[in-house]
Amino acid sequence: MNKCEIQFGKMKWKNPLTVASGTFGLEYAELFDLSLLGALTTKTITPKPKKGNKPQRIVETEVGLLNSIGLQNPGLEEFIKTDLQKYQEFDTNLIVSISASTIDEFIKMIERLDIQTGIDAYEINVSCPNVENEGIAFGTNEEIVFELTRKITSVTEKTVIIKLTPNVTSIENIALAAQKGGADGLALINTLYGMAIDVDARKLKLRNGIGGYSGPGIKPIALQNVYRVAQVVAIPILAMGGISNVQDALEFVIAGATAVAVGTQNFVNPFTSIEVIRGLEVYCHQHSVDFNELIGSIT
Amino acid sequence: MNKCEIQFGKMKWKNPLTVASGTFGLEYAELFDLSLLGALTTKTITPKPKKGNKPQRIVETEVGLLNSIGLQNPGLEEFIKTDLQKYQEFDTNLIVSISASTIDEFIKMIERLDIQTGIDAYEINVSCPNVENEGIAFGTNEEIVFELTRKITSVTEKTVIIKLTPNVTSIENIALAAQKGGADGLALINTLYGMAIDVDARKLKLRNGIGGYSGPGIKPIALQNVYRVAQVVAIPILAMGGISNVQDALEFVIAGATAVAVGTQNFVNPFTSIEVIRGLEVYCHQHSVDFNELIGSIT
Amino acid sequence: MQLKKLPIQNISFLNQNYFELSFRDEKITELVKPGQFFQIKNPSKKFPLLPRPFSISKVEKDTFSFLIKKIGKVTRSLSELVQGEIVQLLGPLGNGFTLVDNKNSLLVSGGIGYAPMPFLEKELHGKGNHITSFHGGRTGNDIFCREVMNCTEDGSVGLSGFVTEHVEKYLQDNPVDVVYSCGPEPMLKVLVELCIKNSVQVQISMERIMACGVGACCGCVVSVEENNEVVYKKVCKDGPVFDGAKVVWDE
Amino acid sequence: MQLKKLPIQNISFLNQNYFELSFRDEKITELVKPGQFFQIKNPSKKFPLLPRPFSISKVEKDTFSFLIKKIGKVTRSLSELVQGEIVQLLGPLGNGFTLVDNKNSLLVSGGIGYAPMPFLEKELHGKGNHITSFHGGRTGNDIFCREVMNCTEDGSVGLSGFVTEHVEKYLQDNPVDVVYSCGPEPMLKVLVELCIKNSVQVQISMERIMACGVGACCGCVVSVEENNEVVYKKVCKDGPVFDGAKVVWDE
Ligand SMILES: Cc1cc2nc3c(=O)[nH]c(=O)nc-3n(C[C@H](O)[C@H](O)[C@H](O)COP(=O)(O)OP(=O)(O)OC[C@H]3O[C@@H](n4cnc5c(N)ncnc54)[C@H](O)[C@@H]3O)c2cc1C
Ligand SMILES: Cc1cc2nc3c(=O)[nH]c(=O)nc-3n(C[C@H](O)[C@H](O)[C@H](O)COP(=O)(O)OP(=O)(O)OC[C@H]3O[C@@H](n4cnc5c(N)ncnc54)[C@H](O)[C@@H]3O)c2cc1C
Ligand SMILES: Cc1cc2nc3c(=O)[nH]c(=O)nc-3n(C[C@H](O)[C@H](O)[C@H](O)COP(=O)(O)O)c2cc1C
Ligand SMILES: Cc1cc2nc3c(=O)[nH]c(=O)nc-3n(C[C@H](O)[C@H](O)[C@H](O)COP(=O)(O)O)c2cc1C
Ligand code: FES
Ligand code: FES
Repeated sequence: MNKCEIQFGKMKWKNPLTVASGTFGLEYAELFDLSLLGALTTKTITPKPKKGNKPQRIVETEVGLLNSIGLQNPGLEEFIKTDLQKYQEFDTNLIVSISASTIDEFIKMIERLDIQTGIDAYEINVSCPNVENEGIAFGTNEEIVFELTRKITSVTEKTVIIKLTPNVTSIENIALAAQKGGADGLALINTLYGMAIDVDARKLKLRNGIGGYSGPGIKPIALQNVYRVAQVVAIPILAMGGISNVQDALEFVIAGATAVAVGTQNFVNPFTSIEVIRGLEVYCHQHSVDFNELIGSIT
Repeated sequence: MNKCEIQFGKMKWKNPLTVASGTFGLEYAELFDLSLLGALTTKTITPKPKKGNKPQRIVETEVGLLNSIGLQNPGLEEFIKTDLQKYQEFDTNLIVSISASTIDEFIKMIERLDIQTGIDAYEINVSCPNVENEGIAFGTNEEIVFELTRKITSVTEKTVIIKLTPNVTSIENIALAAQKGGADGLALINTLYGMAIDVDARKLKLRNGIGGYSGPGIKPIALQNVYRVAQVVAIPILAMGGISNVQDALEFVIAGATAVAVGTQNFVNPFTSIEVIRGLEVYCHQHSVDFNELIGSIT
Repeated sequence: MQLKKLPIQNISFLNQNYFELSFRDEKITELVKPGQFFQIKNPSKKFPLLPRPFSISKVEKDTFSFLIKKIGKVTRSLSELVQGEIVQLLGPLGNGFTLVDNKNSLLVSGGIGYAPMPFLEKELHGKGNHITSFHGGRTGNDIFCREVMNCTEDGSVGLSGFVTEHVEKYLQDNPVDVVYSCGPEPMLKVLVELCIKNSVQVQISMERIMACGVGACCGCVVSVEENNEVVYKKVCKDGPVFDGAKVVWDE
Repeated sequence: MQLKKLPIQNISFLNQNYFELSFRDEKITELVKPGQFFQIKNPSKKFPLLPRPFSISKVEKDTFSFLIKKIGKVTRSLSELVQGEIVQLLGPLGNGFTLVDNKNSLLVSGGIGYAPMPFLEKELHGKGNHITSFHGGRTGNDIFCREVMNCTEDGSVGLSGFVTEHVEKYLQDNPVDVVYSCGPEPMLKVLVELCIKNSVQVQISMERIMACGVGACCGCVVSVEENNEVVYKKVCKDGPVFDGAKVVWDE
């Protein structure tokens, strides 16, 4: 059986599957061996601990999920002390997702993380829709993305992945700015802005009003973003957005993604990523195609 | 029973329902009296006839629809000669949707239409994702939207509605530009960019690759756009995007829409708009609220 | 055209792949013409969103029925319905076949393209035509009726080989004024060529993915020659039946 | 925690609003503690996407069951399942109640908050506690068991009025070491105040909309006092059972 190994930036992955930041945790190690994944991606870590947004933080819509978690996390130091130790136990790549308010803070985080062991890549979250004055401002501005990427890649040898927001006029321009800044890869898409209203109470369902929309409803949009970006960049793409099964994953790969991440679907069935790995192997076998030939094979 | 009359720009509507441009036609007059609607909206007309895009033009996705019709239409003169006559038979407002490649062409169209009878408003489609170098370029640029709106509103006395694309970084800025240009109202949203792939054939499902995504999957995104725009503009909003029933319509009204349009759902059940009218009346009655108080009543 | 919610009068299975759905409605049976279709939706399932087009297969008094092949989500979900369940029907839609009087008519169908044939045959019969029917299937599972000239690719039932091979011979030896056909596009293409060669008029029923089904969305176009120009025609409204000689096949 | 796909062993209806779902699995019945819950999903329906949390209501040998109230899409769709159909269960999840030994325990539930009580009662009993149970409902339809002190708001069954009114009297007259409770938040709030006034320890099971159910998404937080600070705790992982005195109620 075809093994679907890939190269992603400076990393070798045993298979092209990871989990989307913020949708997966070490808790799932009780269910299966996390080493089975091509990579693990942490939830986004910030320099200082973050309480996150006030509840209600989660709303299910007809065909997807809205969240406004607000990057609740224990902060960099606590992450290094506790979770990072545990992540190191797994025999796979570790992608640490980080976010900060200034370029300087980003660099400081990278410097602090770079002296730890067991980290293979950074995913730079410049696209979280749920944090004011942080992240999203970066992700919508080409010059800042270029500048940030350039500075980060000049201080670390590790794989640097820039995670993009779809909430922009031209995702190609942002992608090109990241590539120009030296990014080793791109992750897309983060959530779309979305909202839901309780019509009887005439209230916003999320406390924050607007949240991040994920799940099956965003898949055609995510696919289109991946396809468009793949047409213009030469660096690998880690694709996500509504992937629920192997068919979805294949669409993204054929559109140009080197690797894929399962997000919201982890909440529905935590084994999805494992099932997708197996499904990709079967597809490659049945279609007598090498996984790497499949990438961007759209005609 | 509460009658839900509204004022939209210079128009009085007997109820806040219309149909989304391109998703409805005179064919449906066989099913019910089109005068029951608050307004009728034509499919987008261009100066010259347009053949439209090559098929495949339509793909159903898991929770929505992708189209790349490419504004197929008979052109302005043929529209005036045939369809306009027929539209005039109905005792309701008529919104003529138009698109063109240059500001000049837009103005010429308005001048030509302005001497016809039976037209109550123009919907300026600066947001069709399926036509190259037309429409979408306008809709993503504040200055052009301002300029276009200013020129159009200076040549006509009729209600001018600018239809916005959600495929931008800041829809508020475009909305404000239209308002500053003198627009009487805004229509949002047009479709999102979307895509689907046949994984067995490894082919784009739409001949054009990328199409416009509509239907239930885009509702949370549309609602969020309407809410954000309603926070910053003073002119009325005609909302659309995934409206399938009265609950959906209510979300948009409570978020700030004065009127709503049913689009893709017409294909599923052509009576939807009529059912929504009735549903809004029932809601207002049961909640002892005047429809106009409901608009933007979110807390 | 009307939008109706009708209870299923009967659902019966021809074999694993094909089933017949019938409904009762006098107004509709009065209106319909052979070759017309309905947009059918199971209103209890929101997704897939779109209704699907199906040709009227049989009309008897106030009862009309569809012959449906299970190929995907909607056809499978329709096949699981039971008598009495409510189905949404929009129609009749489309132009239908143009019926001739007192002529030699040849009916050619392939696979599920057989669906409109029984109704067409009945109406042509009523107009005094002399009718010959050919039907092609891959295997015996795709054969619906013993009274027509059946051909199977695997030779298991009736004549062996493609239906068009047998039609070719028939056209050489028999007088035919008009050919009516419905089936897969490759079959239609070959058939149209045969008819052109033999100078026989041919009406073909085309298939396209549809959204509205009524002519409103421009989603279902085919290229057709008109006044020496190639124009897009809507299968749902201008068709589904076209003059075969005028259809410009997609690249 | 485990992810299981189990056939429904039995589904039975208490009345129009409530039903019981039971499954058989030895490993699970060995693992579970009172107050823990499972994330349950009907895998044959894609939407609604998310599984829903339900408390373990009863455990008997290798059989465990849930008591479910029909209130929305998922609970309605679960109620339509039949014996033998497959359900996806993720669990056991959450901390569960902390069980005391040989004490005077008071169980207080409201509405569907009764669900975890039978299992809790059984286990407390096994630890030699003296147990008194109060349960409140709006009407007789919300009463599940005759052996507890039932209160209904409409007075149709048992004591009349809010359950907390009767608990208040009980606390005045009887020695209680610990209160265990599950029910609507307004009830919990009043009960916690009563317990604080009477210096009785109170463990309450909280409800929040959940996505992951395991602690991965941070979607289900409540405000809880910890070291004189108000922090967010996850209902799914740090709860659902919290020290009532520490919970900071939402504005
Ligand atoms: C005018 C017309 C008459 C037809 N009459 C019959 C009939 O009498 N009996 C019968 O069994 N079939 C008939 N068909 C075909 C039938 O519509 C398709 O088999 C059906 O839509 C498949 O739906 P599905 O969800 O089961 O398959 P899907 O899983 O959706 O798709 C399978 C294939 O069906 C076709 N298809 C999908 N969606 C549509 C759509 N909205 N409109 C048209 N085709 C689509 C596509 O080619 C697709 O590849 C007719 C089609 C047309 C256009
Ligand atoms: C720890 C815990 C244990 C529970 N135990 C039981 C039990 O034993 N029996 C029982 O009948 N109910 C129990 N519930 C409540 C049960 O989860 C909800 O009734 C159920 O989610 C409603 O789903 P629905 O689709 O039918 O309703 P919906 O139509 O989705 O919503 C109705 C209401 O249910 C709540 N709800 C919706 N989604 C979720 C979600 N993902 N997580 C939590 N709540 C949600 C919301 O308050 C919503 O307003 C428990 C909840 C929690 C958090
Ligand atoms: C509950 C939740 C929390 C998330 N947290 C983060 C996060 O911390 N950092 C990040 O980059 N993306 C975060 N995301 C976005 C996902 O990583 C992913 O980009 C998005 O959900 C689209 O994929 P999906 O549709 O498969 O979920 C979060 C998404 C959800 C649903
Ligand atoms: C088949 C189709 C054709 C459309 N054609 C037009 C058009 O000609 N002009 C226009 O402004 N919008 C057009 N739209 C966009 C709709 O008017 C509407 O903005 C969009 O579909 C979102 O609403 P919905 O989700 O309810 O369909 C079209 C949409 C569809 C699905
Ligand atoms: S399906 Fe809409 S025009 Fe034919
Ligand atoms: S539901 Fe995800 S952390 Fe509790």
